[in-house]
Amino acid sequence: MKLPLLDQLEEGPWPSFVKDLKEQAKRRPQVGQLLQQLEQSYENRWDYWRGTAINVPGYGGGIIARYSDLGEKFPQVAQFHTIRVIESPGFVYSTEALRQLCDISEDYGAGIMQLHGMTGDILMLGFDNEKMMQASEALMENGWDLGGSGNGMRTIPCCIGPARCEMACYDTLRLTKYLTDKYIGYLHRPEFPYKYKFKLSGCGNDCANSMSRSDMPVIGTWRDDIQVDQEAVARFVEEMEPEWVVRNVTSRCPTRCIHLHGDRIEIDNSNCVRCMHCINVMHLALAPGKDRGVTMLIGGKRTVRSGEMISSVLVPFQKLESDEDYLAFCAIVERIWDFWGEHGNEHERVGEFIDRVGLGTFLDGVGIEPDPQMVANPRSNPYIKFEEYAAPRLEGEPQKGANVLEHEPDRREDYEGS
Amino acid sequence: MDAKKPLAPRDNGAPDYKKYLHPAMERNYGRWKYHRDLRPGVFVHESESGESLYTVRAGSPRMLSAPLLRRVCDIADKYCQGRLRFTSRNNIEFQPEKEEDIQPLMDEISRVLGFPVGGSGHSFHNIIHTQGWLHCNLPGTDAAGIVKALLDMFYEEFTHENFPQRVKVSTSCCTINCGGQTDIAINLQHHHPPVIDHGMVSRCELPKVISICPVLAIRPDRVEGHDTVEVIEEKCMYCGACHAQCPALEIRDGQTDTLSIWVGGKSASTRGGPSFMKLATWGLPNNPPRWPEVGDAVRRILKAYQAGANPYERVGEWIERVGWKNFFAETGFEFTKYHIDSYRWARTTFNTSAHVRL
Amino acid sequence: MATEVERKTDIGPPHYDQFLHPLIKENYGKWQYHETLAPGVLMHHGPAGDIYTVRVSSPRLVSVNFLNAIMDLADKYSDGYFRFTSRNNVEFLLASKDNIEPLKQEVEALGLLVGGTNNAISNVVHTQGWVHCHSAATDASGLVKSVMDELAEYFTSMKLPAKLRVAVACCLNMCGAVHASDIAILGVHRTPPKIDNETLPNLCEIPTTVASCPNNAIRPTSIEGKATVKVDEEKCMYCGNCYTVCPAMPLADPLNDGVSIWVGGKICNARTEPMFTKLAIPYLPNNPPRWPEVTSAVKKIVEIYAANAKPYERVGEWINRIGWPQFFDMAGIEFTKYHLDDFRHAGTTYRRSLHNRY
Amino acid sequence: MAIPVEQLADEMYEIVKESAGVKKLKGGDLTKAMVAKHGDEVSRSDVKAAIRILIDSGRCVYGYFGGSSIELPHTEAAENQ
Amino acid sequence: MADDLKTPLLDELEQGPWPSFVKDIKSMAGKKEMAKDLLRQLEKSYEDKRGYWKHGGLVGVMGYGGGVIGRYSALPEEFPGVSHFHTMRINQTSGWFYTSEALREITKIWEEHGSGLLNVHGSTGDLVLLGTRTEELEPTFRALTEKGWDLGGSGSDLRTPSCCVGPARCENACFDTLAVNYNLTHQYQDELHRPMFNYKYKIKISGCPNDCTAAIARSDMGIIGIWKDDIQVDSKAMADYVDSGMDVQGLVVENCPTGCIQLDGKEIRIDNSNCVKCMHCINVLPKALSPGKERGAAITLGAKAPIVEGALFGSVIIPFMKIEEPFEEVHDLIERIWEFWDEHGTSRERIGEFIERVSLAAFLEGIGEKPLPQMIKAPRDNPYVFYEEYFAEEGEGE
Repeated sequence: MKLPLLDQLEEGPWPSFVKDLKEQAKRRPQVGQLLQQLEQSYENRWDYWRGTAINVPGYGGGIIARYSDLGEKFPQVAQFHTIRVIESPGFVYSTEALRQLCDISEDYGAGIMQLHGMTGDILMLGFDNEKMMQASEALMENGWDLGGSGNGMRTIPCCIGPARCEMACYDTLRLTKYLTDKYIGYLHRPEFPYKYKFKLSGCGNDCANSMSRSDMPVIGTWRDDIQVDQEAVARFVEEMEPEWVVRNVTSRCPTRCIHLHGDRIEIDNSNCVRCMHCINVMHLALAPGKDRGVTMLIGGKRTVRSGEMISSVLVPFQKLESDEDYLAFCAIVERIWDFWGEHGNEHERVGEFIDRVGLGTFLDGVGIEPDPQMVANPRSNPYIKFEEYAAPRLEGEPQKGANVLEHEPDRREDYEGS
Repeated sequence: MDAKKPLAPRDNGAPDYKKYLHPAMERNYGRWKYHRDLRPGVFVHESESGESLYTVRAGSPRMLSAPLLRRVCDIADKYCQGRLRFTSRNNIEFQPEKEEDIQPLMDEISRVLGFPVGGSGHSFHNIIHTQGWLHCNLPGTDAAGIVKALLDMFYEEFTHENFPQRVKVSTSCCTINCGGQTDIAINLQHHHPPVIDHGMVSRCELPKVISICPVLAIRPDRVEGHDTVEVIEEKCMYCGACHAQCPALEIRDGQTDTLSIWVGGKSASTRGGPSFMKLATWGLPNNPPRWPEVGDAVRRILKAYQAGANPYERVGEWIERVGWKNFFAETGFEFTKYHIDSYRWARTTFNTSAHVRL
Repeated sequence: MATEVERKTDIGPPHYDQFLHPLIKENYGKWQYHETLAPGVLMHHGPAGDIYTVRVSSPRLVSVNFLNAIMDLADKYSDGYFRFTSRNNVEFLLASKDNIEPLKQEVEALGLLVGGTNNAISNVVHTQGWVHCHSAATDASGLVKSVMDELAEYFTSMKLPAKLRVAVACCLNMCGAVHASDIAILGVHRTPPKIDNETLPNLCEIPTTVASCPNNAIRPTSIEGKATVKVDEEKCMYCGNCYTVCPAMPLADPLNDGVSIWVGGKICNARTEPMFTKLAIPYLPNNPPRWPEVTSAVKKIVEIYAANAKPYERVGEWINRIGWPQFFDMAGIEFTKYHLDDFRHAGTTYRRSLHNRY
Repeated sequence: MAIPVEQLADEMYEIVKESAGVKKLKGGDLTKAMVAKHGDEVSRSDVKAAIRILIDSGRCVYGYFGGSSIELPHTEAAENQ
Repeated sequence: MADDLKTPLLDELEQGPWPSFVKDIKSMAGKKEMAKDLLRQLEKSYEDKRGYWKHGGLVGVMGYGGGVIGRYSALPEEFPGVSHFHTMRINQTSGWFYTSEALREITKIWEEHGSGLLNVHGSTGDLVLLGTRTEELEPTFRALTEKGWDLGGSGSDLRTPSCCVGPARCENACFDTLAVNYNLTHQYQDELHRPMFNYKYKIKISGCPNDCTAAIARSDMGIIGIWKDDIQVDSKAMADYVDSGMDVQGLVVENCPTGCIQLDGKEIRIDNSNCVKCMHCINVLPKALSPGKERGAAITLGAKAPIVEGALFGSVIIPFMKIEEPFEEVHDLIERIWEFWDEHGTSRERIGEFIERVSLAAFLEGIGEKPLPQMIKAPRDNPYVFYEEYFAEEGEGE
């Protein structure tokens, strides 16, 4: 096996996927052919994969099919599909579970995995049509499930949350499991205008990158005051010097609502925007408030078609503790899916849909009251379509004469009939 | 293995994470008080119960063979009660039981896996990346290879925390740009409209191909008696949306595709809100297997960032403060007309003030 | 039309040099600093001596009688030299400090106010309204008079946190400075144009009229064989552009026309970049001659601004600091869907961060 | 060879006459029409001079409904006699 | 007051501390039927809540296409005095300086030929003479030109340029705003009086970024003073401010948009490479700080009010240009802009909308300017770049 270009990637301190795959090629010959095809890509700067739809019966997603254009030359990778497996919330595993996945991956496929894919799934690479089915069966038998793809709800990734983070303002792992299980049908049987991604982060640090990469980010926040341990503040100020604290904590506050008075921190919580910076830097002394919940946002997406969008605020605060809270949360989600599902165009992400119909119309459609938290600022253009006055005109009077000046009332009747 | 019964949807849903939580995590779920960094890649979380949980973060290349993964499991069994966790940037997190285990664990990670420990705090974080030539059907460049080349170059920066703030990097192998908003992004850039294989177009649904184009540049056409499409070259902006819909519209071109570098993206609402990344430089050759030009460009950005940023400033926040004029001056990248936005909301990027650095 | 005098054209304005006070000519370009001695009284210090400015309100719409009175005072106290400001104030340019007080007394005897400097509400920039405009939804001079009667104390004092610029425009054309003022009062039409099918064919070119609509809401039609146009009410946003090109499509509707209030605009580059005004109150009744709803709304905004902003904070800067939710809360204004932008670049106004306040 | 300015004025007058009541022509429209007809033989300044002849002689007047135009003199609808 | 003039609603506006325009118009009502009928018609507007004016589209003075706004009453029989009520725009003097002698000439002419009512000044800057009849336009024009005054712009032409008080009475002026305003007005008399553009073109000139003429918001072309080198500091005056007990840290340092100022005892230190010339510190500490010595202007293009495509601020096209007699560099730039806009703009398209349509990059190429990072807030964030150059396959020629 000659791989002069790829061999160069075995050098260097960073772990080398080439080295790893070469080892694996000794056990699984298809991995050798995978490397040979990749070497050819490196030579020609050209890709040799074709994608198409292939599904497990009853499912509309979860399999990424790949056929090689060089199937004759490299028959072992002629079919080289990927299975998306729903990950464990928070990406936590036992070695026992992971070993099971390794076994299935090697028993049926190339024994290559990616932990994790962009959407959060576990990716298992290198199955042919037949083995793909068998592997799926083995996964499901052992309690694993396939992830989403296509125009459905996608697998939901979340941050580590309360499992190992003091900043988590709600149980991200629980919500991930709850939503995945509740809406598993929407995940497996795509019926939306386009994909719908949740990403869940426990606080504004947004470790799940939800703002720009999900249609519906759910981000932990709090309503009351930041918790301050003044003794810890004093220790921190003594250790770091007051000037350092002013330069790197208080003066970094986006709304300048935090002040250092001697060795005490004072916060004007009415102006705090939950940006997390002071808590991040002084996490020994500061912590999110106690009245915690989530902000639901909407509309983030990546570039394709209409350009980048970062999500915008939809529900500024929603409690997420009791079962009722969870149901209220889901009611909002379902109203969005109904409205977008009915009026969205094919291949139109929910953010693009909102841009097309207007946020005001969207709020009407999903039954949420406008709130100034939703905007960076109110409109600056004066072109407002006042409905209070348009409505009676449209419903009551005959439309054709409504905006015509009257000269002679009798003549107007003439063309009312035409 | 014979299928025992016909394959049917099971709707198993997500695995039960509770089974996989480290015992210390389970005991202290939602009761964490604070955390401390012990050294790059190693930190401890303190619980209200007084219990401590140590974490050792190791960089992985995302792509792992089953045997390698089993070796990962062996280590977790030995030190971490058989539990482990992954991060969204493809690091593996080991949770040793005792502080004394940290060093032997790190030694073993290095010896057995060859993985570095780091990628936390104010370091060069692991690069999230796409599939590239290894497994994607649309890419114009590789992903894993660029990542390997870059992280070799910035290995020191991964294992140390010497930047003013964390540096997150992503790569994307086509303009679909799967990589997300990061401090520095390396993306593929096409330079001309798609080339149409009229013989193959018939396999695609023409109305869908036409409607996918964001700038209405695709029109129905007839060639030699067959229904096909044509592309209006002046309107096309080489986004490749049609290529994903219909492979007969080939957007890729090994000769002309180049790489571009984008800076200043951020997802967190920390301090200033999230921001998009902006074009820094373009036209870098797609040069496997080591892409040295890309590495140089990233190095230039990081050098300027390291020298100019205040503590806690992300790349985008630093540029916001010193201004784009200084960014271009300090990196030496040329500012061209291609840096000026021409797409939706382009006007909102123009400088509508007399705030000018001269 | 035969006259002996040759008809002159294209002579341009007279040279400004002849209108400059001799002291100003000597100090031209050599000024060192200035001070505000009292509200409406400035001292500019130059090497050839100090010049004193007394700034006096005017209602902008004035008669020659008003000007004659001003000029008599100028002859008496400022050697016949004076100037106007872009906000329609009169400025007397005095060489002698001793003339300030007598001039102020005479000015006040005329019923005019001295002030409008520094942290004051300066004179209101406004349009013609019912006095002279064909497309007005409300009057301008009367609104200004009513509002400034309420706010006169802020003209004659300097007790605001920073300068405050008010502007009035009488329709959505937003003539004048309303789109970038601290507080703007804007006449609004809220119904589509009424089409005068009798005169339209004689007055207007149909294609020009159709093309004038930014939303493509106007379509050609014919009534009894006569070409005219019709308006798609759903699309019309009452901007009045069609009326500008076709007088047979008046928008005025006494029942529905009204007044809206906008806040937070800024032109000066000091500290923050220039900002557009944003919608505060979408509709208030059109209630001449005193517009009590408008004056009390404006006064309320001025008062909460005066009480809460920090020194040097303009209205827009203050709101940006405290956030729009708090502004609506403090001002007691209901936030409605009309506040959500749905025009060009609307998406850029959605709040795309976690920066919430509760 | 340059076209005499008077000739341009006459040609433009015909164009203004033809489009009366159909489309209001702007100075730029007339310039573009003359350039389309004569190519390099006319310059922008020639057209300007020709328009000035039309206006100063009273054969055409400036209108200003929705931006300025060059029209035949007529009584305007809004005028109160 | 005449008995036949009953204006109960307008009379309300004679009350209150602010000067009353109603009182002023009434003072003309005895002399002028026009003023009297103006009040009557206005009273009716106040009753009915609607205006009664018709827009004229044709009246003007011979040979000019701008400077007169035609206005007719919609109720000429009821209010014959304002049956015609045209406006004349008079080109104001640079910086709005007058002597009473010169202004008396105008008021005299206007009392003779018009209503005797004026706006000093209109939004564009002109001295606005309000209300006269068609037949009075030409005699008024002759009388005005006889005294050296000329009409301003209106319609699709160069609008009357206006400027701030500049070096005549301001220590912050970075160039001679009055001189360049006067020069441009005279240089482009033809463009001002004979509309040949796609739409209006407004020039406003401010001596520093305080922008007292609102150039950034209200002019198609803004010329705004700026400097290139360091802010000048008078350390003695600085120390005086600190000694006076002024909160320099809170009022000045913390308001700097880029945080480039630091107070060190009584000394102020400025990182001038990060200064964006916002003027705040100079405004607050006028005795201690002043603009640098290497002065000129930044040129912005494209501001407009919302009609039709939404409001735009001007954006920076030339970050720095020396503004010096005989202003040839300014002329050259203006003419390059006009030529490109003339050629490719569409009817009723302002320059800002034009730039947005063709893209800033194409516009810069069209007028022959190089892209600079000072022109933008940030480079593009979308990857849809229309690259013009790419590598061709070898052997296929260029």
